[in-house]
Amino acid sequence: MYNGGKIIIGLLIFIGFSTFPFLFTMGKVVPIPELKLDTPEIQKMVDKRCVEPKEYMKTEHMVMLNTWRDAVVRDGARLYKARDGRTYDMSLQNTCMKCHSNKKNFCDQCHNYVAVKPYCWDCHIAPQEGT
Amino acid sequence: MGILFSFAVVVAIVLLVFAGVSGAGLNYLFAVIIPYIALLIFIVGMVYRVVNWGRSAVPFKVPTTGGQQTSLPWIAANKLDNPSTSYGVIGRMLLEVLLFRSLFRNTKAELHSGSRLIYGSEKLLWLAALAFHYCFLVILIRHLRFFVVPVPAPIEFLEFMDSFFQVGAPLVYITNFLIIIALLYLLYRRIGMPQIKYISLPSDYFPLFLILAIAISGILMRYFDKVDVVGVKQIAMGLVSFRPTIPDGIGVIFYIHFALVCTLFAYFPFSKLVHMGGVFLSPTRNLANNNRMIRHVNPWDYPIKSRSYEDYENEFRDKMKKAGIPVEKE
Amino acid sequence: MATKGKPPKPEELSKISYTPPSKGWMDTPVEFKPGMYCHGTRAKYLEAVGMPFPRDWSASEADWKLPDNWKEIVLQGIKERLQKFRTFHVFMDICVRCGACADKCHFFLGGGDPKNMPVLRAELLRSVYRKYFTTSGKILGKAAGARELTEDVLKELWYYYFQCTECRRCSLFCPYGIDQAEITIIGRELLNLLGLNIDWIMGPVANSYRTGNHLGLEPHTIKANIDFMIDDIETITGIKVDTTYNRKGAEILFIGPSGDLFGVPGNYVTMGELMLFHEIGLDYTWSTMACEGGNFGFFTSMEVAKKLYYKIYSEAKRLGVKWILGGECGHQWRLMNQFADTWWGPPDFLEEPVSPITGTKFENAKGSKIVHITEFTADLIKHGKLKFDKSRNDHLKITFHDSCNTARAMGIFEEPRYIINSVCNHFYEMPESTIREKTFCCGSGSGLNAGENIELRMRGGFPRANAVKYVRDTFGVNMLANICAIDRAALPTLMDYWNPGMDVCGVHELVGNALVMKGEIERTLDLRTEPLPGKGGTE
Amino acid sequence: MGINRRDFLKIAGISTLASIGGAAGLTLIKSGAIEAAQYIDDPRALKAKRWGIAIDINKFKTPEDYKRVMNACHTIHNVPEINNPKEEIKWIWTESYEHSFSSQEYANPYIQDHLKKKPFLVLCNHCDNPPCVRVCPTKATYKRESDGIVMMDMHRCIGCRFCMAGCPYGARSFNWRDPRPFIKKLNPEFPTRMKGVVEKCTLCYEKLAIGLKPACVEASNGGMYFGDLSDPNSDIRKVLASHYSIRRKAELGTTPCVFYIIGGQ
Amino acid sequence: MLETAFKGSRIYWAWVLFLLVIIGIGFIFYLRQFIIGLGVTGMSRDVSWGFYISQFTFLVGIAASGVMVVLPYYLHNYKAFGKITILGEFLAIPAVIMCMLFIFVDLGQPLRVLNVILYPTLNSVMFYDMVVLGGYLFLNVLVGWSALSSERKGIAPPKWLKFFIILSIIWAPSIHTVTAFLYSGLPGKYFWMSALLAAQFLASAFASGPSLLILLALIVRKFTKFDPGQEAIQALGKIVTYFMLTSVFFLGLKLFTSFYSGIPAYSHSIIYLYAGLDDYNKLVPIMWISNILTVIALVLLVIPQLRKNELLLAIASVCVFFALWIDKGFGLIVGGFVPNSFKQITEYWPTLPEMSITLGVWAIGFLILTILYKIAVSIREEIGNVDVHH
Repeated sequence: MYNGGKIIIGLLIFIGFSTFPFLFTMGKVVPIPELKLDTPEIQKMVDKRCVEPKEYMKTEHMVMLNTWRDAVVRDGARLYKARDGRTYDMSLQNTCMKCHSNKKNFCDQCHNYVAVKPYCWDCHIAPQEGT
Repeated sequence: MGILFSFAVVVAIVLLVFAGVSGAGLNYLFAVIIPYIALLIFIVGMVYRVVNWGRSAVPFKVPTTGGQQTSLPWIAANKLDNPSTSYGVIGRMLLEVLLFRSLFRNTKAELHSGSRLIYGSEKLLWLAALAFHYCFLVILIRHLRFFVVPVPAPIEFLEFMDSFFQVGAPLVYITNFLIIIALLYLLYRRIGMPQIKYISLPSDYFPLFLILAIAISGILMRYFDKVDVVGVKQIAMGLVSFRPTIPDGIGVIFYIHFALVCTLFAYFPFSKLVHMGGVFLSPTRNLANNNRMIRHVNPWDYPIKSRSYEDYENEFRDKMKKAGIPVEKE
Repeated sequence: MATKGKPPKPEELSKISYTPPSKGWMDTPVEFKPGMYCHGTRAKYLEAVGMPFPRDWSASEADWKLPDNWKEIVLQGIKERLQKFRTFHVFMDICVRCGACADKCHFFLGGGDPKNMPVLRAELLRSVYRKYFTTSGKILGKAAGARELTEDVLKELWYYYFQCTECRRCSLFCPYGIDQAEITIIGRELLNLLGLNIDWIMGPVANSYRTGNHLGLEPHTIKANIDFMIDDIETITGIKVDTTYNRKGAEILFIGPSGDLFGVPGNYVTMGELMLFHEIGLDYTWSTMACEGGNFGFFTSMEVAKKLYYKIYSEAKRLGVKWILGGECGHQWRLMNQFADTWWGPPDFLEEPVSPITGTKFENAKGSKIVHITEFTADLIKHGKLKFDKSRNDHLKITFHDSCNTARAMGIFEEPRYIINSVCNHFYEMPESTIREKTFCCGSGSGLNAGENIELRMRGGFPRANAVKYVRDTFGVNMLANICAIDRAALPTLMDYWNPGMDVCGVHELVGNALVMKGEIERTLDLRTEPLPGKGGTE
Repeated sequence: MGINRRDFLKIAGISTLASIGGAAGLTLIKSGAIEAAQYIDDPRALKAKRWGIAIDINKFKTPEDYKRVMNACHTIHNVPEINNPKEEIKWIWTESYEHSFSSQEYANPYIQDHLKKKPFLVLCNHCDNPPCVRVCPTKATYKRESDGIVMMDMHRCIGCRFCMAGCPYGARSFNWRDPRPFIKKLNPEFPTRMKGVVEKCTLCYEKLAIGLKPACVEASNGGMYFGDLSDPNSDIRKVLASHYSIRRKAELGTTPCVFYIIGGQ
Repeated sequence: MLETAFKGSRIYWAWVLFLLVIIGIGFIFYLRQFIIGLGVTGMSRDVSWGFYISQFTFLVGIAASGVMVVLPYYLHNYKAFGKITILGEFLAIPAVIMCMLFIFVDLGQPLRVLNVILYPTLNSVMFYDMVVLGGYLFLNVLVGWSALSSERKGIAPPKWLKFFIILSIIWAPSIHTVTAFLYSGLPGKYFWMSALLAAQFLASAFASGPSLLILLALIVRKFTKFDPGQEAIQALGKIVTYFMLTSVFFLGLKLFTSFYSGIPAYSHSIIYLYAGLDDYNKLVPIMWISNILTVIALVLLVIPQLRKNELLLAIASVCVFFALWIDKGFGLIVGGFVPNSFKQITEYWPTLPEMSITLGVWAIGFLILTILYKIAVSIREEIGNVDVHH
């Protein structure tokens, strides 16, 4: 190879970039976030159901919170009728976080895992936690 | 024809993945096997291509000079467009690779009122190319949040900057917008400008459609047909830690997006996209214009016999002598 | 045979459409248009330098008398060159067809033939490369932009690779620096493997091999020509300048283009140089063998080019000079700047060039020991060693044409401008996009200055002529200065065609005009022995 | 292969979109959109066409009377207590007669002494014709069509402070910095605000929604009347009909809905 | 054309570097403001707009004043402005960009700035201000750039450009009128609530903008080979004279109505600014500096012999510019908030971070201005519109 030194350095940089995640992880087992549902409020529930099915909540909770806030603040609506017919107070602090009073072990688990930093908590108050 | 063909290929890939995942349940194939293969092809392929270029000799130092040469001390040389030192060359290459300096120079010729050639400034291609490449880079780096734990602060910062304007939930990325606009402009050039259409090959349309499809499927996945992001990250982390897992219930749109990305990676080394590596090896840009200062050696140089002076004098000696021109042999 | 005839009228020729046809280029076979190509080379020229397949053939005939294994030869040639030239190898692979180069080529701008867009001219060869040397091309064929190498394709290559003057303007604008000149050079090498050159290149090559210069001037003729100039100088200045040939022990060997020893207006450049050298008392000599810095071998193959350049350093060595001074010539400087040292260096028998008059060390030439004459003269002027009467050039309104090679393979922009501004009062630049590194070719470079391809030349020179026309109409410019012998040969024709009345000159003609020489008579004539307006002569 | 028709349509839509980037196919994708019908009002909610407040200043006798009202509001709404007057945030507070009724016709130097010395509770007037709403470029502050409350949507506020310039009552406060450190005790049921947004009294819209009266009214021990101004039979209308009351800067045409009862029956 | 901005003399690069340093300092302070909040400024609950918004107001005027050279040239074919027109258009561009930046740095939640577009609010003057400023920026970029590139190519500007030129002429007063409406329609802000405000704004704009243009033209002439022409500069001098007089006249009108009517609310702010109110007088000294500068300027401008002297004209221009900058770029906004709704006084003075950010924005504006002027001048030099001597 001609100018081999420079080319090899360049290629090493290229390989380093393209395999960065592999090098960063080095084959470590990365724990999968585990959501704790063991809050007193949830324990008390006979039928341990969220507002909407888990699958829906997983992907749509941020949209739901967004639409809730507009509904509450702007439209003066207060209650949300879930698809199964039950109604809920539309409130992050007073509905969601009443059950999921373990923000660290619930919200933060996934949010940290996928590096999503919602700005909800700039205003909304997270429940007091022991830890 | 090239347009429709390339478009059809992209659609076919999408449908194939869809059928494979929701019909035949080939999740493992699309989420594990193909990604590994694609990455391997990408890395090995690119290394092979670059090494192959590297094995070609650089017999002559032929930089294209874009400014005043280094000559007399009182004449200001253009150190970047006509570098005579390694630093200058590095500067020139940085300008070229990071800012597309040559494209910045672009002009558009036009025959004004039938008789005058005029050259207008033409920066749109430069702008679109720059926007596209930088958006692509930012999007690529941003995606690393799925591939590393914990996510390093610089990646988080990039993500914050990209979603600087708080619009919607999940937040809208600025680069998503820009890359689509840039891609559409680049596509428009190939379809709407006769000259560019004329020179375009199927292999020019295909990457555009492919990347457009990647961008659109990504946007769809983030805002419309959402998937379980945590599950997606599990797949990604499974791949990078060589412990592949596939959680259930991840929407087919993810497999489509992922497969399109794998297609791009695997296609990369076989296509014009190798310009990513090639731009660094272009001898008209990465050499200094200092031949008269530092000798360049041709590695495959071989002896060539030319006409010697002796030969020459032998032919013309008489005439030279008659004209009073000195000769070696009287 | 293409007929040597008159091109269409300028009004006709300037009707150019840049919109390509709807039919794809691969499906459009090449059409040999008279006036757009040169005569194929005669056998004797190839034989003179020992090149393969010498035969007399004609491009306009169907049978090009190719050897049976022509295809293998070409493919083998490509394979070999991919290894030998990284430029070629990389440029075959990385083009993205962004089209930035499309409207940068003077042939495209002057003709509108889409295959003259540099990108497409390269694709002509690239498509063949893909077919035989890439996986995707082998499998996908046309979908990957690949095509078979057929005789038609070969002819197309010949037609279009002799419609490129290797000016490198496309390379400047290419985001990857893809240089069509490099591709054209390789393309022509491949064609030369089959003996497919043009007469107008091979003739000068053969001449150059034998006599040292393209024109085939024999030593005594060179001296006679220069003597003639010396007489003229005496008429004009009253001074008898002196010069020497093949003088051993001279400090400097001067090598210019042979065109300046023979034709008009090149001879005025030589006169200017003779006067300058006399005035400063330079210890220099001519070499009758190395009397040509230009090298048409470069338009043939690297090997031939190298062969023809042997004389440069060998003559310098034989004569025992300290360094070499190069004259006003375009592709001579492409070679002196980028190739001479690599081919025949290192010239360690020479000394690092120092101006004997000013003591300036030419640091930028310390390796190859070849200094450009405008570098040399600009330095003299800067040090106040020359006295000028600028008013002798007052009847001229001058613009300067940068030659492609000195522009984009060297970057000599300020030196000639500094000289011009020192010897003239009226200097005007052409539009910014047509000068310096963005300069346009004269349309006749790289050996295409023939007679039978006059339409091609007028078309290729159109962008240059158009810019000249602009300064003529806007500022009344009447003189087109340059530092290239091909320019001085090609531009007068081009100007006559597009901008009648525009004169062409070399920079050192202007120097000679303005130079105030010790002991000269009051000048009434310019170097062309025409009366100087307002200088006592007949108006 | 278990592809049903709907899924096929969906995927055809996605692939078309993915390939050409049109927006037309979007409707084919059934996302988890929430429908408007899913929002319902709390049956307990207090309703009116035009809420108003009347403050009977005669019933505010001791500083405690004022404090109780102000604290009630500020504690439940997490209003920070910032001592720097430049950065103060206040929803309901007191000003002197002269300052509250600064318009010419009321600055009567010979007015009854007790009025001159008496602090007046001031808060957002929930004007019928609110200039702050008129000027807001994002509808972050807006008048609720249903009951006339001048609302703040702190999620949308960009912090341009045009409303502060527009409000002739000085009812609006801006968060010049993060308010949290200045809140002594957080009410976990109500959010705080973030730096850079404007805030003010929202007439306890969150309490009305569950059938409760505004905190200040509740804490006023009858010193404040709250009711529907559009209903001639409401308490507030009755008390206004029977007492002399004034409003702040009524001449500006903003039609404030906070009344000050200064006279007896 | 942009490429011409990358070739320049040492002075040019030193100036660019200087501006970049100022921008860098401003940016660091802005980061601080971004993290801490607008509490780093001198603004308060009572004076809730300060330096940023007053700079915005002043600069809208500078932007609008471009029309003072565009209109005579294009509508009345006043040839003397031929060379200076581009300078006027290229002054409007950075001025509008600075306006936008000043609004941006003044926002408490800059991340949400797009809400103005996402939730367009037709009853808000701010919305129209965004529209007119954006439109004006577009028009000036389009007109300036197209005209210059045609000039460079040596061809007549495209025909459709005429439409946009006329539009920009109509548009120019609108930007300042709408800006005046931001203030003059607010109930209870007696200092601003006047039908005259828009007219006052325009008058002061057409004095301050051309005075800046005079200074810029003189600087361009000194540092480059491009001469905008003595006649053009003198004509601008006359424009400044007339509008400065108008401006002072309007101030007189305002003083009359405010004081003769005897309605205290109308005079409080004026008294505060020029004499101090209830022992509060922080702004009095600079307001009087403004008055003195105005008097000096008027003396130099009104007497033709003095005005014709370019040095004196330059001094007068400096006086006009700073007099109006103090008046409009400071006093006007602060005065509107003093006294507050409760007739109390909170005083305002910008803090160091606030001033640094303000300087940073000005530096961005000057950088853009420098680049645009460099392009315009380089192209003029290139096409030989000016004499080039080597």
